[in-house]
Parts: sequence; C-alpha cells; structure tokens
Amino acid sequence: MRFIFKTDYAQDIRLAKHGGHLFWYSALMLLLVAAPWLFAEYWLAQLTFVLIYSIAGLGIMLLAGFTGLFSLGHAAFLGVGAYAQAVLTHHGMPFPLALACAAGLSAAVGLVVGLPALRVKGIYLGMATLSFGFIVEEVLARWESVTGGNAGIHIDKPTLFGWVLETGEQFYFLCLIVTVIATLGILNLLRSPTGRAFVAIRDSEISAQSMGIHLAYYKTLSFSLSAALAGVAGALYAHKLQFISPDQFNIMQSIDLLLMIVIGGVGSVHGAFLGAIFLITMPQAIALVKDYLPEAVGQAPGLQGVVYGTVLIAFVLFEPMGLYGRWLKVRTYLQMFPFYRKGMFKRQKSFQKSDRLK
Amino acid sequence: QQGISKDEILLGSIQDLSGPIAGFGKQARLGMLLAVDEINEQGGINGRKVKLLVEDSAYDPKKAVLAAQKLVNQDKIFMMVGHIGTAQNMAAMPVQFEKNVINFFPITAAREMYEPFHKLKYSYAAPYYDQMRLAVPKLVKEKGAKKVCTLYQDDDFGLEVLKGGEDGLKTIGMEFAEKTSYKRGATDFSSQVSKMQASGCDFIVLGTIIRETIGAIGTARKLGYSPTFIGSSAAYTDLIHKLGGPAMNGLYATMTVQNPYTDEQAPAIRFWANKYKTKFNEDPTVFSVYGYSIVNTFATVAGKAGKSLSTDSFIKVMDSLNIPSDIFGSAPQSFSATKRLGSSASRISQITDGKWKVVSEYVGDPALKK
Amino acid sequence: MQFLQLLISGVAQGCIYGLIALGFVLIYKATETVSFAQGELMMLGAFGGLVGMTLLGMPYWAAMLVAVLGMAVFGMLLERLVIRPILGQPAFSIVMLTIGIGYVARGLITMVPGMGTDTQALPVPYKDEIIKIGGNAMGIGALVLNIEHMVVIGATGVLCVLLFALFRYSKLGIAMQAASQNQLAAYYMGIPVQRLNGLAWGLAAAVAAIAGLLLAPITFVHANMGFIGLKAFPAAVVGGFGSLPGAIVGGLVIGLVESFSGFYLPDGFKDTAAYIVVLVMLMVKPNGLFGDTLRKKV
Amino acid sequence: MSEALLSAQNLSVRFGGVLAVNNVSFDVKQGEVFTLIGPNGAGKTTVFNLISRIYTPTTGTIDYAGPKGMLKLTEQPPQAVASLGIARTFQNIELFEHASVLHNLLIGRHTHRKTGLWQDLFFTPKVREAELLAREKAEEVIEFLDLQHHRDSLVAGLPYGVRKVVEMARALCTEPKLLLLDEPSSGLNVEETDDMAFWIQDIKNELGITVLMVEHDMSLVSKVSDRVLAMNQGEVLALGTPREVQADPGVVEAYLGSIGDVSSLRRQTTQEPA
Amino acid sequence: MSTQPPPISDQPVLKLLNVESAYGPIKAIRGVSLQVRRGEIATVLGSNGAGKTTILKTISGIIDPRKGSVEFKGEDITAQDPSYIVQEGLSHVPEGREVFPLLSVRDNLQMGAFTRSDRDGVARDMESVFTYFPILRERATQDAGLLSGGQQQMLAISRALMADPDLILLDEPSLGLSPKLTKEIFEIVVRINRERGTTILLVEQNANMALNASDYGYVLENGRIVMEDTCAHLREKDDIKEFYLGMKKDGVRGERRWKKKKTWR
Ligand SMILES: Nc1ncnc2c1ncn2[C@@H]1O[C@H](COP(=O)(O)OP(=O)(O)OP(=O)(O)O)[C@@H](O)[C@H]1O
Ligand SMILES: Nc1ncnc2c1ncn2[C@@H]1O[C@H](COP(=O)(O)OP(=O)(O)OP(=O)(O)O)[C@@H](O)[C@H]1O
Ligand SMILES: CC(C)C[C@H](N)C(=O)O
Ligand SMILES: [Mg+2]
Ligand SMILES: [Mg+2]
Repeated sequence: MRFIFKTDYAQDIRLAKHGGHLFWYSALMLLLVAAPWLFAEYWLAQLTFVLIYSIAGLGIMLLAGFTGLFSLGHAAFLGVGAYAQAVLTHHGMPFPLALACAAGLSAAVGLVVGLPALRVKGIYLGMATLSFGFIVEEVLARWESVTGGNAGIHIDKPTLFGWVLETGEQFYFLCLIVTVIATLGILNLLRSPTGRAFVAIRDSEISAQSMGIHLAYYKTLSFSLSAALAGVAGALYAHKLQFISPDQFNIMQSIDLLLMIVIGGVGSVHGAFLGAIFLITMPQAIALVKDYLPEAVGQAPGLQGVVYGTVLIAFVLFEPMGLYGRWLKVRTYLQMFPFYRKGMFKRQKSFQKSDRLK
Repeated sequence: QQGISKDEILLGSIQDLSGPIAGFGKQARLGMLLAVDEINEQGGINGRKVKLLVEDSAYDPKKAVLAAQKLVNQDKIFMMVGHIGTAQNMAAMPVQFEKNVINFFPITAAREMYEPFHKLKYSYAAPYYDQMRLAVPKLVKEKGAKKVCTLYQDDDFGLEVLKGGEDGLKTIGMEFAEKTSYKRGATDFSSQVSKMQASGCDFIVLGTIIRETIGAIGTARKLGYSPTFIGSSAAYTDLIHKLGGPAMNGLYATMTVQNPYTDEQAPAIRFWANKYKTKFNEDPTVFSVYGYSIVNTFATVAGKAGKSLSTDSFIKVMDSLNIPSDIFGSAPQSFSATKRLGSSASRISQITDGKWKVVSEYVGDPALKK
Repeated sequence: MQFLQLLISGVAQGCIYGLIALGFVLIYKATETVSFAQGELMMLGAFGGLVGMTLLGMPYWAAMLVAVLGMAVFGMLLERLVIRPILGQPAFSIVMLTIGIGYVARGLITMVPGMGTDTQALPVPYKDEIIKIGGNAMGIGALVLNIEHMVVIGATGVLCVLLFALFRYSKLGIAMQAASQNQLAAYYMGIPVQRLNGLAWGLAAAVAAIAGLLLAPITFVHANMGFIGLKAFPAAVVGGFGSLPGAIVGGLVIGLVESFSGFYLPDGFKDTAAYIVVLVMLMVKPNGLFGDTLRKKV
Repeated sequence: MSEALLSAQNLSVRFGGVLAVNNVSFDVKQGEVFTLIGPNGAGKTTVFNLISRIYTPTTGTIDYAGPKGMLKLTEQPPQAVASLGIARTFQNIELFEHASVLHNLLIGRHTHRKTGLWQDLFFTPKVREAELLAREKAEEVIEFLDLQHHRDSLVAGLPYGVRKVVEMARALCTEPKLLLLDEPSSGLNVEETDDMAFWIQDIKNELGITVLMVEHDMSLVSKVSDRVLAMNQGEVLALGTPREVQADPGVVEAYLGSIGDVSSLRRQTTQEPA
Repeated sequence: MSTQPPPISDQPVLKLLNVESAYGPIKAIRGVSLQVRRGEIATVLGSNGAGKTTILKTISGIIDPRKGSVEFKGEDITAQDPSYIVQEGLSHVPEGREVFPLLSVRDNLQMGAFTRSDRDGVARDMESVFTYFPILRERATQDAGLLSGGQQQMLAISRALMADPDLILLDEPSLGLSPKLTKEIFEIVVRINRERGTTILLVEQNANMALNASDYGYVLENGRIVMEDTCAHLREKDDIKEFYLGMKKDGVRGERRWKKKKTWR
C-alpha cells in the first residue's frame, strides 16, 4: 500500500494525488499524442471512435453514475448534436462555432427532458427518457426539410479557421483535444460543490434537500451537462461517420451507451473510458476471431449478440464495479503483493431494498 | 493493389445477419458463397482464388461503418460486393471511396447507389422508384382503379416507393388519394387500413417488406376489404406466400429475377435451386440469386480485366460491359463511364395459388436512364 | 361504424400491450426489477410452441402446454443460474442482467440454423377466423371481430384476475411483495426469498410464453418479435408500474390512442402516440393511473 | 433569550384520516434549547417535517426570524430552508451512505458555496480558495465532535451511534441558527448520551445555536432543555420547564408512565442460574 | 408475576463457539463464545460499535462468520440460509425496524407468521399483539412505511412475536420508544418469556432495563467478550454501574469531557 502523508488540505483537492499518478497519466497522454505514428490507420480510426464514445460516456456517467438518474434515451442527445452539427456546418458555420451550438442545442433539449425528471424517478424516469428518445428519432425522421429525413445526410469534413481537416490523423487530434477538455471539466466539477451536489442527490434526495441543495436545479443541470457532452460526441461522431440517419440514434444506441458505463464501472470517470474502449473493440474482436472459429459458430448470425450479452452478464455477475473495479482490485493485489489475503474482496451478502421510497 | 495477391482476390461484403432483414442477408451470403465455391472449383479467376469476407451489420448504419472500416482498412479488401441496405451503404461508401474501393452491386434498389455519380459506384438493381413509377400506372390502367392509395414504411426505402408511385400516377393524371405510413417493426396496421378503406381506395401501393406486407393485407382481408395490392421487389419473396397463406393470393409485386422454386418449370433454375438446396440444406430465394449473380458478374469482369487486375482495370472493363439476360431472367444490363445502373427495367409478378407467377414483360426502357 | 371499428381494433391491440405489460408488472411486483428480457422470453415461448407443433408434430393444445411449462422451468433455471448469484445487489444490476439475457436469447435463437433468421407462422387452429356483427347480407359495413384478438382479450382478462388474486390474497404473493420491498426483513421473517424469486421468474416466463403464443398468429414468430415489449413498457407506466389492473388499463389507453391517432392524426403520430402519452402522463400523474404515490417518511 | 426565533401558529396537518398535528402553537426563543416530547405517533417528527418544509401544513403558519427579518417559513421552498439557517437531523438517519464522513460534511457546506457552474468547471482560484475554506470549517466541526478517527471512513460501515454524531456534524456544517435534532440520543448508551448532552450544551453556549429537539430520554431532556413542550395525538399537552412538564399528570399518564423502579422485571424465583 | 415461570434448563438453546465475523477487511467480532440456556433471558451489553448487532446478524445467518460455529437447538446452523434458520424457530427483531413499507400493517404481521401454518394460532397471536399495541389495530390497513418511528418499532417487535419462536433475538427493542412504552415493552418481553418459555437474547442500550429483565449478561468491547455473569452480579459491579448504568460517583458536570479509559481488557 502506498501511504500518502498529508500535510495540507490542498492535497485533497489536487487532481493528481501523487507522483505516480502524474507519471502514468503523462505517459498515457504521450502515447495518445504519438498514436498516429504508432498505429495503423484502421486502429487509429477505432481510437478516434473510442474518444468520441468516451465523451458521450462522460456525459452519461455524470448523469447516471454521479447524479443517479438513468436515461434510456441518451442517443437522442447524440442525434441532436449530430444533426445540429451537420446542418450548421452545411450552412457554412465554422467547426468550433458549430460544435458549441450543437452542445448548446443538446443542452437545451436536455433541459426540457430534465423537467419530467424533477417529478419522476427510477423506472418512471427511464420510461420518460425512453419515450423522449423515440420521439426525437421520429422528429429527425419527419422533419425532412432540415434533417433530410430517413434518407440521412452527409456531413462535410470539419474546417478550422479555413483549414480543412482532411486526414484521419488531424481529426484524431481534434477529438483528443475535445476529450481532454471534457475530462478536465468533469474532474473539476467533481471536486467542487456542483459535483458534490450531484453525488448527494444520488445518495439521498431528502437529505440533499435538507442541506439546501435545490433538487430541481441540479437535476436539470445534470441533464443539460450530460446532454451537452452527448451533443459534442454526436457532432464529432457525425464528422467521423460522415453519414447520419435517424435510426443511428435509436433505442439500441441508448442501451449501448448505458452498457458502456456499466461495463466500464458506474461512478468512476475511468469507467467511461474503459467502457468506450470495450464498446468499440468488442465487435472488432469478435469480427477478428470469428474467421478462425468453426463455420457453424463463427459465421452464425447472432454470434455477436450472444457474446455481447454473455460478457454483460459476466460483468454484472462477477465484476459489478466494471472494468475499473477490476483494475482497482488488481492494483491493490499488486501493491500488497505478499500480504494479500483471500476473501478480502469477497462480496458480502447484501440485501435489496425498495427504491420506490427514496 | 489492395486486396489482390499472387493467388488470391479478397472480397468483402456486409450483410444483415442478425437484424430485421437477416432472412435476406443470410440468403444473399449463401448465394455468394455458392458462386465463390464454383469459381474456385474451376480454378479461380486468372489463377487467383476468390476469398469472401462477410461482416454483419445487423441493419445498423453505424455497425456497417465499423464493418466497412475493418474490411477496407484492416483486411484490405479489393472490392465491396453486394452490401445490403440503403442507409448502410450510404454510411459505408465514404470509407470505401477514401481507399478507392469499388461499391459493387449493393443489394438495395435505392437510386443513391448510382446517383450522384461516383466512379466507384455500380448498381444492378432496378430502383424502387423506377419500379413503381412504371408499374403502378400500368396496373392502375389495367385494373381500371379509381382511387389509388399507399401504405409505406417511413424510412428511405418506403419513401422511394412513395415517390415512384407519385411520379408514376402523375403520368396518368392521378395522385394518391390517401398516404399512410408506419414505423419499421410495426405489427398493427388496423388504423392505416381503416383509413384507406374509409377513403374508398381500390388500389394500394405497398412500400412494405415482409411481415408488414402480410400484416397489412391480412388486416384488410379480415375487414372484408379487398383492393388491388402492389408491392416492390422488396416484397417479392417466397416468404410472403409461405407465411401469409392463401390470404396473399392476388398480390402483385415488381421484380427482376425470378424466385428459384426447387420445382420450377425452367430446368436451369430447377437444377440450380436443387444444387443450392443440397449444399446448404435450405431453399434458395431470390436473395440467393442476387448474391450468386453479383459474384458471378464480378468474376466475369475480373476475368476480362486480366492478370493485372486493379481497380482501374476493373472499371475499364466494367464501363464497356453488356450483360445479357441470365438463367433467372434478369433484364439485360449495360454500363458505361457515365451510366452506372445496369437496367431500370422490371416486370410484374403476382401470387396465384401460393406461388409467384410472372404476369408481365419488362416495363421500362433499359436505356431510359442515362 | 368506423368509430366502433377503430375502438375495437384499439381494444384488441391494447390488450396485446396489456398482456405483455402484465409480465413486466408481475416481475416488478415480485422482485422490484424491470425485466428487459420479458419480450425475449415471449419470443422463446413462441419458438417453443413452433418447435412443438412443426418439428415434433404435437397438436396445438399440447404444444401450447409444453411451451408454457417449459418456459416456466426455463424461467426458474434462469433465476437460479443468473439472477440468484447477485440477488440483493441494487435493482439496476439486475436490470442490466435482463438486458444481457435479452441479447443472448435473441442471438442464440438467431444462431439456430434454418430457423433463427426466418419469420415463421404458427399454425394455430383458429387462424384468420373472424366474427361479423351487423352489416348487410354480404357482410359489408359489418363490425369485424377477429378471433385471434378475442383470444388475446380473454386470456388477458383471466391472467389479470389470477395474478391480482395471487398478489392480493395469497400468502405467497404477499411474501413476494414483502421480499421485493425489504429483502433483509423478508429473510428475518423466514421467507425463502430465493425460492420465491425463482417462482416469480418462472411465473413471468410462463406469462411471457402465453403472450408469445397468443401473439404469434398476429405478429408471426421471429427472433425480433420481443421488441413489441418496447410498446408494452409505456402501457405499464401509464397504468402505474406495479399495478396489475393498471397494466391492462394502460395497455388499452395506448392501444386506443394509437388506433385513433393513426386514423385521425397525420402520419407519424401513431408510432409515437404511446410515447407522447407516457410523457404527458408522467407530467400529470407521475406514478401512473393506479401507481401508489409514496414518499419516504423521514 | 427573548424574542422568538421561530414561532408556529395553529399548525395542523392531516394525512388521510389521521390528524397528525392538530392546532399546535409554540415559540422557540433565540438561544434556548426547546424540546418536544410525547408518546409515539404524537406528531413530533411531523412538526419537524413542517418546519423543514417536507410537508405543508393544512392550516397554520410558521414565522421565522431569517437573516433578512421575519418571514413566513411556510411559504418558502424546501431547499431554501437550509440557507435560512435551519439545519436538521433525522430520526432514522439520512446520511449519504456511500460517501466518506468528510464528504458528508462538505455537502453540509453547500449553502455557503460562492462559486457558480462555470467557475466550478474550470476550477478557478476562487473555487480552490472556497474549497480550502470549506475544508477548514469541516475540520472545525470534526474537532468539535471528536470525529477525527472516522474522517475518511464510509458512512455505511459506521456504528449507529457514530452515525448519529456524523449527522449532527453535517447539520452543524451548515452553520445554522436553528438546529433541529430528532431523537439525538436514541441508540446511544448512557455514557454516550452524556456526551451528547455536553455537545448540545456546547452547541447552545459556545456556538450560540438555538436547538429544537425531539427526545425520549428524560434524563437528557431535563439536563439540557430550557423549555419542554409535550404533545399527544397531535395536540399540545403541556408547556413549561422540564420539571413542570414532567410533573404534569397528563404527561405522566400518556407519556412517562410509572418509571421509577424496574426491579419488578426481575425473575422472582430463588433459582439462580449456575 | 404470578405465573410460575418455567425453569431454566441447563441445556443451551444457542451456542456460539469462537465466532469471528467481518465486513470486508474490518473484523467486527473476534472470537466470541456465548450460550443462551433454554428459558432464560440473556443480554449483551456494549458500547457503540462493539459488535452487538454483528453477533445477532451472524446468529441469524445474515452474515456468514469467518471462523467459529453457531449451534441452535443442538444443530449446527453456521452460515445457513437465514430463512431456514427462522423456520427452525428463531426470530430476530432487527436494528432499525426494517418493516415492509408498502404492505399494510396487517400484512406485515402476517408475514411475521410466514413460517406458520396454524391459522387459528396466528389469529390468536394477532389478537394478543393488538392488545399489547392497540395503535397497530387502529392502523391495521395503513401502509407500514407511514407509521411514526416508534410505531414502526412496535410493529417490528410484534412481527417477531407472530412467528411464535423458540428464541427471539431483540436488537434494541426500546429504540425510539417513549419511556412509558419502553417499560411496557420490557414487561411484555418478560411476560412472553415467563408464559411461553420463549428464550430471549437481548441487546439494549438501556442497560438498567436490560440488566433487570435478564438473567444472564455478557459485556462486549471491541468485538470481544470481556465479562460475563448473572445479571444479579453484574448489577453490583462498579464498572457496570459507572459505564452502563450511568451511576457516577461524582456528578460534576464537564468533568467527563475527557473520556476515561475503560479499565478492563
Ligand atoms: N406521510 C404520512 N402519511 C400518513 N400518516 C402519517 C404520515 N406521516 C406521519 N403520519 C402519521 O402521523 C402520526 C404522527 O407521526 P410522527 O412521525 O410525527 O410521530 P412522532 O411523534 O415523531 O412519533 P415517534 O416518537 O414514534 O417518532 C403517526 O400516527 C403517523 O402514522
Ligand atoms: N456494513 C458494514 N461495513 C463495514 N463495517 C461495518 C458494517 N457494519 C458494521 N461495521 C463495523 O462493525 C463494528 C461492529 O458493528 P455493530 O453494528 O455490530 O455494532 P453495535 O455494537 O451493534 O453498535 P451500535 O450500538 O451502534 O448498534 C463497528 O465497528 C462497525 O464499524
Ligand atoms: C433488401 C432490401 C429489403 C433492403 C432495403 N431496400 C433497404 O433499403 O434497406
Ligand atoms: Mg418521530
Ligand atoms: Mg447495533
């Protein structure tokens, strides 16, 4: 175990808690910056998708993981962002401005969805957001004059101050920058009163309220911020995919987003990233492996669903804290190496209580 | 040249193997495999064996892009053949075009598969738009219908049918008396059918695929409502009469190649169908034929392009190609440097006694489109 | 006449939603989880019936019985193998599990060669029969009642009454609710929480199987038929999750709204009507029509 | 100890058939410890819930001397109550279970936040400064209530008694003018109850906070309260000094019972277990 | 008490041997051995966090012990399923009430009798419970979650009585009850013990009550039993008097601001 000798309150609010953190995160950054020279084009594209999904993941993590509000319609925000970006850049708006507008529009929509969230919880909130997702999808499909309807629309390459981002590498760097900014923003929020208010609402609404936390304000704020991040991710997604159609933002996409943070680890910023890595690499891994499997299995349609579902079940069963939780255990194990005792991480019996009374 | 090695040509395809039209995707894949095996048994193309990699898109554009990226950038395929689905193709094409990979004969009859022009686009399927534009007025006149209505799937596919029907009716000075739609996956069509019944429609253009076609017609039959129904080639599948039973008799659909029944009259088709059935232990469908023909056409062209096969040499051969009608009765096709749709002609077929029967000659001038 | 016919179609469709929603509510009442696998269980049940009838050549009733019982056993097995190990974890984990189960079930069925990817018809004896009321001699202008729908309506009513009685009057049913509200206390009372949970899942799977078999003539049997559950969710919510009669009423509301909006409103409203109703409902009455309005007492 | 900090007039609240509070009026004066006692279900917690705006009274009003003069508390939104200087604890303990004690206390500082969303997003120097200040204040409370050992423990794993203290600490972190304590000593043993008595007195005397509490432990009540209000079935039974109220026959009858000797409970046989 | 109480046999109904339980890495009790004889009332005293609740939870199978064994009526019930243990005749009034919030009061009581099948007996016990706590009868159809704290505590105790068990574990039964009711609760407990011969293991902060009502007592500190004796003897011990009964020799205020170290260990 590493012991950090604390001498100063400021230590607790620093982002990097000790030298080790600093070292490893710098190394990671370095690796990410060098990625275009290290990885083949295909993998760089995957990495770009990972970054994009991480941004969306951060958003839904903020909402579900830290504020405890589960949204089953988050793909709608992704869609709003993507379409806003597509339409605005098409009308010649420069990329940064369009991105800001996409984020703003998503946030505004998030605000509207946040309103029912003030009155309903749990499953009801899930259904409200689910319904909202369906409605947005329908609007995107029906509002043909703007969205091109179900035929979908193409998106131009992003232009930054008259400079067109032609290559995958350039776009990768753009995503990397946005991701870093988004991550820092979230980390800052979490160590400040706003973030604490979110977490308080997650744990107990009644005491949060009695501590003077304005539930309505913070819930809508959480919805908006989360939607804004999803909107940014959607905008980048639109550029990366170059073609968007309403059904890309359907319920399955929403569930994917939720799965992402569950598998990554609900309630940790790391989880959003690990989940995104998982979500993107999993289908690739299956696609790579299936050519080596016996025909009856490898080529069978549905294999992906089975693997996907099995992995999800396995995570919930064996690692409810997600990938990040697993990593924490591995790390603790390594740090304590000779002194590790069995049963240390043994799951305690726990007992469910109605969440209708929260 | 990407995807071509000394003794192998690598092809990629993306099918819906687990989504809503997985039934089609699976058949198309098997048809392709049959063709690939035949080609390889005969020594390949100019000494190169064909290898086909198939990915699953589950009818999801995003997955299609990921699959295309894998095929194009990771596996480095030479060409994308028979990719199913309109939106999926739309999403995947940019990835392919960036790497100069041809989108060869996608399995969807949307006009976007050859328009706007791109040198890497080739389409063989008579567009839904043209199918309906030509077939609807013809049949309306034949039937002497007074009021024409439509029920379409509210997505890009359904819209093509709608627009084709609209433009076709315009040529005979009519328009849709009632337009109704549904969302993909819908199971209840009672209010749409009632609406059309209430407005007295006696001719209905269906922009539907499988279950929706059956569901809509079934609903109408139960309401004692029996107008003339016509669907597009998307509804031209043996599943319609197999699932829908006798209620489906009388349905018209536009089509190009015939469904290969294993007890078909024409011996060539029967032979082929039984070969397929022996190999895969499943009845072939019209989608098997699509897959089979696509790969065979590829092989013909690639064979002509010679040993130094490359994207450019392939395009060169392709752009002066004339394909005659095949055993399945496809319309003759021709391509040029500016004409990337083989043929816009289709014919009309009807279900009688639980089987599709061709009831018309090809309508539409193959040379009509540029 | 038109109005009446729309009403009838709406009620018929509403009962379908209600029937599926019953399954949701059942699982919710007994375990406080929302099962996203309910639609897939329904699909499995329908496939079970299909295999029984077509491959094994069983008569309709036998196949039906075998499918329902088989699914009940399957539900219990599912609980034993997948749900029980994490019993007591937050409900959210179990919701995620059910999503996983749904994926696997759909995938596995799709993997079955020669069957999984196809759409199939279940050869029920009453298929395509209709009853006409009124109208002239030719039957023109008559009200049409569809046997398939009548069967659904009847079954929904019976199931609802049975389940309602179970939860209201039987010790077992009350114990299930007790276990879902406070598992720890249920253990303290000697309630065999795990066995009751198994029972609840078995029951839910059986109800799903019934729904699947009754729906099969209407929607056909295919791997994705469970997605209709996405429309049954709104039904359960409108009725108030956790209320069995609510599920039926919610289903009817959604069915009727769909039917009428499909006829009288522009395109696009029919498909979103269910969701708009849910949103409106949640604004007006956040706990649905029959849901209990409860706040934690501090 | 003169003017009223909080004054309730003719409060009533009805839940369905139950009249939980029935026409109750009382004043809490600045700087006193005012205690509510009464049998179970008398409506004591409900009075607290009315003050903290979890419930809205059917009739009656509550006046409160807020920072900007007297105001009608019953017209304030629930989340405003804390910033008016009213903090509370709960009968059944409502803490943020999955957070550390320190984190709980920092949430208690919420009403004193000075920064907005954008500042928080960028963690400006102002936020940093405010954070450090909040931490210092929290540490003061930790010191005051002897919670140093538990600073970083998760609340979920703390014994009942410690949680009671943590909840009180969290309430103190809001720097209230009026502190509502719902059964502060329940679940504490005699010794711990003694500590609680000292703390309550210190809160009153050193921090100058007015305390309104509900309590069943009469030794604690008599030790710390200035005035006691006894309730029964939602109505006022008696009001006065602890001694006066304890002597009230109605209170004895409904609430206290014949305490005194409990040796009657002992096993009467000579047979002593070996 | 007029009825002649059934004799306390020497047979232990409940026997803990060297039990050790932990929450994750935190050991809450370390090697606790104790026994409760048939027909007696035993009590465990201890300060906050000493591990009293943990002992009770371990007995009723809510926590599996790391080491040691629990024996009930001669049968090893270590780490058994809690519902099985209850069916064997042990019932537990948990700390913090734990009612079923959305069930009516009557259904809550019915659930208490879940393991029983004699309808008449259940109805009779329901009646007697209603006579102990008339408010429960008044609120029989109300959701239990809406009861006041003390009313819920009454319900929790009544619910355990409904099981008609051989052994009741009571975790702080007087928590949140008025002084009058506290005394009544103890009278009821004693009465049930005397009349039905039900064995009782009691954990209570109100040591005065507990030591008077019980026959035998254990003192728990930091997860270890540091003292055990008959309650008659315990009542006389100075340490007990000082720390648990609050009978300080010097009643000077403020003097004990600085806690004294406890003497034993
Ligand atoms: N939300 C509610 N709905 C219905 N009844 C309620 C509600 N809240 C309280 N009651 C009833 O009001 C009465 C007073 O409850 P309250 O919680 O105020 O009692 P209390 O004096 O705090 O008692 P205790 O000492 O047992 O905590 C009780 O009979 C309770 O059942
Ligand atoms: N869920 C938990 N997780 C971690 N530690 C726990 C948990 N529950 C209890 N503990 C620890 O176990 C020890 C014993 O707790 P226990 O609840 O048994 O004490 P107790 O004697 O009943 O105290 P109290 O009088 O407060 O009820 C305490 O130190 C507590 O911190
Ligand atoms: C195979 C076809 C039914 C596909 C459909 N034409 C589509 O656009 O996706
Ligand atoms: Mg109270
Ligand atoms: Mg305890």
